[in-house]
Amino acid sequence: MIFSPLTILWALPIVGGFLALALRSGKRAGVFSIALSLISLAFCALLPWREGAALAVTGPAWAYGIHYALSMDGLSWVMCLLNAFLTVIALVSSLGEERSAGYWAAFLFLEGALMGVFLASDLFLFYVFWEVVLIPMFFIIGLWGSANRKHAAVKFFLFTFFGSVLMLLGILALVTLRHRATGVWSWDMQGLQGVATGPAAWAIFAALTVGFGVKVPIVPLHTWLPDAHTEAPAAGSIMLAGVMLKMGVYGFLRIAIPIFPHLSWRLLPWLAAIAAINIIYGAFCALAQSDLKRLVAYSSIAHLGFCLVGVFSRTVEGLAGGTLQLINHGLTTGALFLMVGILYERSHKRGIRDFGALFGQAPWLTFFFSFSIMASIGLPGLNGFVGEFMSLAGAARVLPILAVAGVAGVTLAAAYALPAYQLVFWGDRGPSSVSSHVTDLTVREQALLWVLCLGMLYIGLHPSGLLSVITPATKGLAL
Amino acid sequence: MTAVLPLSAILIFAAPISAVLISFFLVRPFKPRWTHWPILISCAVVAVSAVRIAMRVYTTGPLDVTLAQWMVAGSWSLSFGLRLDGLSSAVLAMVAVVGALIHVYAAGYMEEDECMPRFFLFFHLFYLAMIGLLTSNNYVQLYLFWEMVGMASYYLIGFWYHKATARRAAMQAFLVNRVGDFGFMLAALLLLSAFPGSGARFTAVFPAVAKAPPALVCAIGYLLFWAATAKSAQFPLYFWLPDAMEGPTPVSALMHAATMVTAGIFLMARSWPLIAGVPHLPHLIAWVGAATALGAGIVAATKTDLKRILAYSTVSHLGIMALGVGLGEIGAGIFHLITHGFFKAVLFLCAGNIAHGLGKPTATVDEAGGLIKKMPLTFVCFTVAAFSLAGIWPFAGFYSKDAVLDAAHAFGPGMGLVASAIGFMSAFYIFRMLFLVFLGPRPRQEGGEHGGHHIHEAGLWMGIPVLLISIGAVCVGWFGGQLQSLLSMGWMAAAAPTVPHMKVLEAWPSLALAFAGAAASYWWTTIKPNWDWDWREKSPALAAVFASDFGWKPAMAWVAQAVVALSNWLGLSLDKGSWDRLIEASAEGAVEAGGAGAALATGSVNDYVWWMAAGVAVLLLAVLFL
Amino acid sequence: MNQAVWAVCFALFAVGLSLLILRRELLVMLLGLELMVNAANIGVVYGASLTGDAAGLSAALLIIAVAAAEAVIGLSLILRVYQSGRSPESDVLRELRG
Amino acid sequence: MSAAAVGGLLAPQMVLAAGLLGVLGAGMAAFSPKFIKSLMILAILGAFALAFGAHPGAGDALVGLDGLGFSWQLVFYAAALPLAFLMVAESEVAPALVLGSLLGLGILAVSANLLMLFIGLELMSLPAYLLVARSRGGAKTSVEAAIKYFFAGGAAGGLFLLGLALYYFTQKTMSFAGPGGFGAEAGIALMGSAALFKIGAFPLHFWLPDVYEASDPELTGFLSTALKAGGVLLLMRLAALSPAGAFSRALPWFGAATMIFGAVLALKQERLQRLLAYSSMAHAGNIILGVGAWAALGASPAAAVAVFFYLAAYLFMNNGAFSFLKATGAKTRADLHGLGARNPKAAAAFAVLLLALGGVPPTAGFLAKLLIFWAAFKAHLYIPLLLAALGALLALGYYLALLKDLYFEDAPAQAPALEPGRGLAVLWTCAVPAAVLGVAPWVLTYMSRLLAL
Repeated sequence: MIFSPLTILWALPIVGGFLALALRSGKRAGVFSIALSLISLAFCALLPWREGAALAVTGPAWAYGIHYALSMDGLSWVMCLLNAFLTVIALVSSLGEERSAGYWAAFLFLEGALMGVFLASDLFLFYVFWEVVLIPMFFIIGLWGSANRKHAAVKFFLFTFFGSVLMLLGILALVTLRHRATGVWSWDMQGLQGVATGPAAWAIFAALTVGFGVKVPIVPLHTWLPDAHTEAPAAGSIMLAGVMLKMGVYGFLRIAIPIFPHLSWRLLPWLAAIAAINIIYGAFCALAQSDLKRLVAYSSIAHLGFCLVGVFSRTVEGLAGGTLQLINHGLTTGALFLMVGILYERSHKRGIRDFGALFGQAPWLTFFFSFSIMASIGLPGLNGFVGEFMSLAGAARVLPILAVAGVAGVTLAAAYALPAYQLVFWGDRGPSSVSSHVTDLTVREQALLWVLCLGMLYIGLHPSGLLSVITPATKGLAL
Repeated sequence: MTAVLPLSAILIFAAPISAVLISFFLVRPFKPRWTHWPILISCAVVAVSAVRIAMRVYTTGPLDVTLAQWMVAGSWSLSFGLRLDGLSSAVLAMVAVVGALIHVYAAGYMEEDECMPRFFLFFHLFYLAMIGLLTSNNYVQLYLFWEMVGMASYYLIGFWYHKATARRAAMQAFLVNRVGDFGFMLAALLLLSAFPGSGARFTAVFPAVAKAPPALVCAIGYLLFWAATAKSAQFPLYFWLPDAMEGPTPVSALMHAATMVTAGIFLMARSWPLIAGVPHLPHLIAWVGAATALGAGIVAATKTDLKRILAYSTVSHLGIMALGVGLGEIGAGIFHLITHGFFKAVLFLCAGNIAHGLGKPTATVDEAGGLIKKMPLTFVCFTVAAFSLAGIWPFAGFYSKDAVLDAAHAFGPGMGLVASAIGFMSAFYIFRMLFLVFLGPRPRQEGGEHGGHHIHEAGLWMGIPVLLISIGAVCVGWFGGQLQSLLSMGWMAAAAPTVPHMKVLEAWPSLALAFAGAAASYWWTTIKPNWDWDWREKSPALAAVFASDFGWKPAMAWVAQAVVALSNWLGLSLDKGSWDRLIEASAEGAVEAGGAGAALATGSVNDYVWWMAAGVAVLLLAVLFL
Repeated sequence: MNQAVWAVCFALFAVGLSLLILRRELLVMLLGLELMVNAANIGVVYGASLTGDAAGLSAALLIIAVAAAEAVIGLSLILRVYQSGRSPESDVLRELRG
Repeated sequence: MSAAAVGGLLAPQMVLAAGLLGVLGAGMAAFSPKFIKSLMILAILGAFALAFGAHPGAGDALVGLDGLGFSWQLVFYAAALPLAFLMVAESEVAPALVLGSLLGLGILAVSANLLMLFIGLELMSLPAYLLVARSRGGAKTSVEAAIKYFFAGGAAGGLFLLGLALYYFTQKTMSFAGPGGFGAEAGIALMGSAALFKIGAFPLHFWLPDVYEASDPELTGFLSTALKAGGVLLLMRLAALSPAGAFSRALPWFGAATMIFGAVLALKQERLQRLLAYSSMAHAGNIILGVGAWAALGASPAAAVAVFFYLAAYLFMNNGAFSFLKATGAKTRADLHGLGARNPKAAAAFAVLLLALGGVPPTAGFLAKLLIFWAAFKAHLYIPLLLAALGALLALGYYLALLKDLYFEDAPAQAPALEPGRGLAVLWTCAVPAAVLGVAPWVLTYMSRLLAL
């Protein structure tokens, strides 16, 4: 029935969000929100889901075949877990500043909506959650962001809405075509395979690709991302990069590819080109940035390209690796945004050249930053490598040229990440440096980063734990 | 699985890992000055274990075990494993022993540096990475340690991060290695698709080479060589190595002698069963090696910074090793790798002692001169190593280097000519260095007498390791036969490698060339004491050619600038300036269109009715024609 | 006959519409409005007379009543414009626009 | 059918008429304005209750009640309630005018004949002209707006009559069941232009921003929901005369043009009522597209759920938005700056409404747009559909801009004094359904049952 653990999983944070608002005082709301996010993390981790959608909810039919239907498989579970985990990180990282109750509530709403996206098995429900995600993020950027936040918030919302509208049209078309073929109105994600043929299939797939692609984001639909990331508060960036970008790839995995298994395979050269361009273009753009946050943002574009490579390769290892890379990117980029946020909080600067020689006074910050940077550029033994390597291994099997592009991206990653790292943490303190304002990490921040970095190391050396959860859910898509 | 592992195989990993963890978490926070103790103990354990492993392999044969799953997806999987065969245990023994002694040296060298704990942690990580690299049983795991070596070297080269040159060198080293890693990673990926189900394990890959798609195998071979050119500093990617001198001297010694640069040669030897079958590749390796060896040898003769001379000498000798491997003389190549590890370590440590004695972080020949009286022990060690490097009987270098050069002579007259030049240049530059530093001082040299500084020998920490390694630089060459039998243990290609036994009388042409080189350098350093300074002043153009490595360094700088320019164009001009601008402009355009459209609403009701009439007209037209 | 009646009907309607579009004096525009309504009414009456449809004729009467009500409201609005001290011309009433 | 049965059909209209007489009488008897207002509210509530309990039936030649009329009647009366509650009534005039206009709408709902439609149209419009003229205490601009409204509306009425004459002449009847043909098509087109005028379709809309801007906010809410719903009903009746005719097929294009024009024009408006006026054009475009799709799919009343739901959702959203303007006294976008902090409750409700107007899930506006798009898709109206998607994007642009004003902009140093009126209760009453109706699709099942009555 409706009141199943899965409902609680998404509803708990949303109800919590309202309660946090009702608490009014920012301090109390903060403590409450963190407690709630921890509970939902524990709840998610302990959910007794089993392979084969053992946990599923289907409510009564509403109208036109719309159901309240949720289900959880390995893919959903890892995404939900990532979401719950990064929410905890984001919230705890926000403790350093005075925040109003609305701030905490917004993150809980965001968490709940994201859970819904990863749980929904009805297209209507999926779309509703997909869009609801935008609302708290819009306020997070617009209310608690930095200088250019207003513009960035509106741009973020409009840009992603553009993709969503196209996606909605695609979904509508699918549902209508199924009705034409079978006489049944249903918004179920299952059973849509083959309802669209010919030009309709092409058009629908294109619409879905744009819809999911804006979120990923795929080049050239990416320009909202650097602005949104740059202006969002650190915790917002963590959620944005850590979880929200994953919605796009999740959409490909959950909807676009299962519904169009053959078409997406025939389009492999084009999709692969998109992914390859993402990797290379993202890396080059990151190389040109002088703002730390923008740099990490562009690096996200490149990293998500690896996920796409793996997913589009449609091999068992590629799909698993691409999905794992979603988690990896969440941890790594989450940590990086967290630290850039810490730098910004202390110095109110983000420019790479605003800093210098931070090593001397902030050794722990330096340690964690270099650790995360190394994970980010795919140093084997850490998480980033596993995801990238498996994705590219899939690619190498089906389209070796794609692997070439991917490996070139790995190479370029070092070229953009290390100079930035060096300029900030090594080197001289320039005349305009604000390094003297930067103090080393507090115990709270250290604890967060230890968790993140140990996670990176764990996945890097023992990814099979997560992979054994992901693979059964994704291998059905392999050809 | 672990049951079959001998204790020493466990210890080569367990000791360094636990030492690093203990030092980082327990010792460093409380007694930072003691950070090196767990690490030194670990070095001793590793050195002993490595020797034991070599003995074990020598007597009982190779060991190849898969220890744990790494990445698994369905039937696709990669695992962690250990391969201790002749090749790995031989190199491992040298790396472990030389590396351990360099650790001891570093304990003295870094005594007064306040960042000593950080140094030792990375230093030991570097060592650990090299051990892992040598003992991997599959390509992907090898790649893991390959990258880890690069990472550790990055932090060590940039150890003195406040120095701009150190930062630049660290970055260059890492990035150039990454460019090489492009080849390795791609090769590993292609391996996995060319040999499905192999898990990239050597034992699964090599027997199947003949059955795999030839085009893929060919690509893999060339890519692996590309990777090796970066790590082992071969043309075209050699140029990071001379700059990597910016780190502390023990780092240079470890990097040049025992770890890092030998990895590429090791990779080629390891992959020989695959590379041997790729058309033209072995010859390419040989020629690249020869060209690198000769070019770097010439440049080494023009350098004045002591460590730089040695750095180019390393590049040159790596070229010799590559030449050996390329000619199919894997045994000779690996033999040279091992002997080179010893004598190069001595040379670097001596250079460190000289700089230390002069009270400077680095020294040039201008600052030295006539040190024979003030640093006699260093002089002796340096001389031994220089003889070894020059390939003079009965020192170690003679047996290995001349074996390679002999093979080159056998290959053909062209290669033979190049090999002769290499032999001559090796002797020339190392004796030039020896004479310039220890004889004299010449009129242009300070002879260390600056600011009333008292020149002295280094302490025991720095002296004893040099002495011990010097013994190796003398003797290791005598064990070629044993090496040959060791290498044949678990050798995966058809023909076991041979280590040619050089006889002093048969090798007279090489010896003659070496002596000629030594004599020439005596002529131009001591008989004509000012020549080394004069030619530079007389022909600056020529000096510039050498200083730019025959123009290769500016070319590479141009490439780097081109990448930066391209990224600026893409990331700032195209992405932000054009594309994003266009998107924003479309939104602004819509708003402006709204402003312009507002002019239609004139406020006059007559106009409103006119518009209505127009609308009705459209409707009526639709009725007429639709 | 049909054509003649409809020609008159359309012509009157067009004249009314033209007054509405071209003239600025509100009273003249009101005149045009009445002209339009009555021109249309001619069509109704003619249609009803052809078939002798009583419903049609009563419809015409109703339309006349509605037109009268409309005229009253129009005049009262024009009066309001007078009272606010503005001349009753559409050119004056252009404060709202854009 | 007996006269009594017809009378039963007309019960809500009779209540309204009685209320109208009662209000006038009470006014002459000098009852307090408060009492008069209560009488009006009572009449509207009574009409709503009776309309809700009515049993649709065929009626006679002039009136009849089908599912469409039944459902729309509910919208009409419900949409009048915010105005009834919020309006300032100093005498009996304004309440009487409101009741008169509502009576016209009620007649429209039960019309089974073109003449009745005309009478309903005129009766709903004429009081509206006067209500506009009386807005803001009879300000100059209000009179100006009324004049424009009157002349443009008069012209529309004339066009309707000309179409009626043509239709009658060629079909020999004023009922909905003519034989069709070119004369009928032309007549429908002319009459339909009056309906398009009422809805505010491009290019017959130019009166609309002026009128919406110059009226009291609550009146604008009424005009943009109740009267617009009347126009939509008129349009649907006319389109149903010839569902495959030229007029019906032209509708999607008018809809697309209207929504793009409205959305673009709204983007640069500074005055809130004018902005919302153009935004209501954008919504009107969606509705017209929905009607076009409905006609293309056969124009059966039961299939009108999309349009009905849109109107119902729009009723809450727009009345809510205008009651926010009433409650806070905000007139320009600059007035909104910092309101999120100064007046968090009203701002939160307005934010919900803005998201709903923008069509963001889970609000009612989302489901409304979804249904329209879906209907258009089913009717193969692909290009208008894409234009509608573009329109939705443009529309979101100005709603987000308002959200930005509300929350992200700081209040200016000396904030202009606003004149807050009542309306918070109405605001929240509108905001809650607008927020949740989007994830309550079972409402649709209920609606289609109503429409099929």
